[in-house]
Amino acid sequence: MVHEWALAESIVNYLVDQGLRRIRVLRLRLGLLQGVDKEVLLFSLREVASMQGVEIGEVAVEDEEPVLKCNTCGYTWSMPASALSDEEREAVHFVPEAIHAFTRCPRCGSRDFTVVKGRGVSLVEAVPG
Amino acid sequence: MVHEWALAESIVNYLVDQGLRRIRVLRLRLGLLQGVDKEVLLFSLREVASMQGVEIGEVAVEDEEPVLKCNTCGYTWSMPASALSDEEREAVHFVPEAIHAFTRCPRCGSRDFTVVKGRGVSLVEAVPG
Amino acid sequence: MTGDPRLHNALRNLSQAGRVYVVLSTKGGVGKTTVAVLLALHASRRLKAGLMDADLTNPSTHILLGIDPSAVKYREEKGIEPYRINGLRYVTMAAYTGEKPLPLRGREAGEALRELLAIVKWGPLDILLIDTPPGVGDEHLDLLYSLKNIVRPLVVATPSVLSVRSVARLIQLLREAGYGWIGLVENMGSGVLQGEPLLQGADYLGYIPFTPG
Amino acid sequence: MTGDPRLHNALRNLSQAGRVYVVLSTKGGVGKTTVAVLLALHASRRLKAGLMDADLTNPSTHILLGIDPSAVKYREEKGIEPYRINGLRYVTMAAYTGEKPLPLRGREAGEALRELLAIVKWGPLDILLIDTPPGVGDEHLDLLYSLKNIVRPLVVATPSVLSVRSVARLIQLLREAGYGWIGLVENMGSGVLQGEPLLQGADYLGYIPFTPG
Ligand SMILES: Nc1ncnc2c1ncn2[C@@H]1O[C@H](COP(=O)(O)OP(=O)(O)O)[C@@H](O)[C@H]1O
Ligand SMILES: Nc1ncnc2c1ncn2[C@@H]1O[C@H](COP(=O)(O)OP(=O)(O)O)[C@@H](O)[C@H]1O
Ligand SMILES: [Mg+2]
Ligand SMILES: [Mg+2]
Ligand SMILES: [Mg+2]
Ligand SMILES: [Mg+2]
Ligand code: NI
Ligand code: NI
Ligand SMILES: [Zn+2]
Ligand SMILES: [Zn+2]
Repeated sequence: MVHEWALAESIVNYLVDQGLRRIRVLRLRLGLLQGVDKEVLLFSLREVASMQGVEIGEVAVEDEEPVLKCNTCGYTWSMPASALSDEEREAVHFVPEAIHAFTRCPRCGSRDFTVVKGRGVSLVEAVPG
Repeated sequence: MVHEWALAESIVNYLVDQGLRRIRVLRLRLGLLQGVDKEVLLFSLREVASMQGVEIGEVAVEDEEPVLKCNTCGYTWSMPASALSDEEREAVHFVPEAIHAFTRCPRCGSRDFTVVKGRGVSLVEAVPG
Repeated sequence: MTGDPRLHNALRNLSQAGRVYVVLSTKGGVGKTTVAVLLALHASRRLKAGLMDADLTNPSTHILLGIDPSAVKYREEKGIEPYRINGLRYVTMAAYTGEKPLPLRGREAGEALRELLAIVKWGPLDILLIDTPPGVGDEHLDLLYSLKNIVRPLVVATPSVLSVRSVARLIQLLREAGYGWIGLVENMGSGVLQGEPLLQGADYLGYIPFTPG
Repeated sequence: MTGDPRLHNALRNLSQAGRVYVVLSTKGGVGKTTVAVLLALHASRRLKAGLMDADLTNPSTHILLGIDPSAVKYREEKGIEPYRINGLRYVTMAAYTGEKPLPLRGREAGEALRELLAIVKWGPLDILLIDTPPGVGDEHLDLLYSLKNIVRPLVVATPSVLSVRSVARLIQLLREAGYGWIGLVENMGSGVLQGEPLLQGADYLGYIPFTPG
């Protein structure tokens, strides 16, 4: 099973540790920089939840386009996946911060930038019940 | 003149570099952790602005109580100035991050906490005109 | 444990890794990487051992292991499986960034380490060595405070006054954080640190002499 | 320059400090602090010289200077005036935190350095040495990118393979950032790095031999 399984595990284990075993609505944000496979993530989430005895009702996923901001000149830009080679995209898929080895600010060339939006999987809200 | 002068200089020099020489309203936030003297800061702001040929109309200052959040256990607490010795308070006055050498999370003792609000002087908005 | 799901998975993944040692020193160049690699190679002869290079912006374990980072590949199996060098299970950021510079602000280094800790399936191990950058930054605060119940600090010091003074502060920090056991390895020395009063808060484990080349 | 007013003041303050050298190495323990202190003391005999310890979480320049950090006081004069040791103007975070451990996440170390850079009035100097922690973190990114027009990188390396490989990455980063001059000091060596192919991107300045004690 692909690595998205571990991303799903992180969410379920967090819910378990918070004592949240019955969730009515789970809201996730999917930053597209990481290029996570949404179907596989949702499938894994169901599997892991059932294995851990956690009941999840609706799962709402909001996609978020990546936005990068240069800390040197303030320029912001969105990071088209096409801008990366296959190998680079795979590295970013596993560890999004690898982007700092592959990309520079298009305006001033600085490597000092921040992924302000759209990094990867994040848990927005877990509505119990 | 006390060091608040340099805090005022930072704001005026920032405005100069942005080409903002006539400001109708300057909105500042004054995080109380740093214990900045508001009167001296505003006095210095006027002086430095006039020396640099920057006209500032109204200056609106919003005080902000410090809130600290433990990255280990999630506990949040407000930092009463009384909790520090005179020497510690002076250190925090010049470099607020010195707080990490003097304080720990009251609940779990961790030194891994963040000043989420009320650190020190910050420029919120400069309305030109 | 704070609200980051990845730390909750890191807890599970690391609990499969046997004794987890975080190799530390506030000082650079005292031999953290050398000690981490030596211990991991030594352990891997008799035990199921792992080595993780958590010095993400300046990884150098691959240099001491003599391997080309582009050869390091991870199989995907509900996460990623460490790369095998003979018996040693090995993970390094250099597998993804090679010899390219990777300047990261502290927050980003912490994010990257949490991501790796959440997805690497160490599988049943007896011992895991985690090499870290010098200093006490985001990576160390996550490991030492958020994963406190799972890691054991292994402090490396050299007999120099700079190293002793700065490691003394680190030991004080670890004791205050509640660590009952703080391993101390004297590197490039001949045993003088055993009696060093400034380092009494740690458990002296022995010394590695200066061995050029 | 981004939206942080303190960096705009840092620009003015540092422009009063003559030639500003940032002493760097991705590796720890190569001799950054030793080189920074030696150069500052040497310069202070003939020139108006300053030394800033930007290794805020693990300051050690005061140890090499042989002074007790609690003796370091700054006069307030439209900011703070550096402490004087004979002719040398000196600023260290240790004046505020003494020998206490100061664990900071990268963002906070960057905040603290920006605060100091904004308020320290170096006054007319001929030369300023800034000692930095190992690696490339928030502090370095601010100095090397946001204050690019005002600082000169001084890279320290030792002849060891670990140091050479990691400093080569740093030099690549600096060249790519547009630095025409990158000073290289070989420490604990005997001149072998002058011809080192991996370090050709830098301007070799000389070597300091290994001098124990
Ligand atoms: N016991 C030793 N004898 C001789 N040289 C050593 C020894 N331990 C480390 N070194 C050398 O010292 C330098 C720093 O070691 P390293 O493991 O990279 O330290 P750190 O990881 O703490 O920065 C390297 O060049 C390494 O080869
Ligand atoms: N030229 C030298 N000869 C002998 N020892 C040295 C020399 N330069 C540095 N050292 C020692 O090496 C250690 C690391 O030096 P330091 O300046 O602290 O490096 P860094 O600041 O890069 O971590 C210190 O114990 C220092 O005394
Ligand atoms: Mg190392
Ligand atoms: Mg750091
Ligand atoms: Mg140093
Ligand atoms: Mg770092
Ligand atoms: Ni995947
Ligand atoms: Ni003041
Ligand atoms: Zn830019
Ligand atoms: Zn806490």
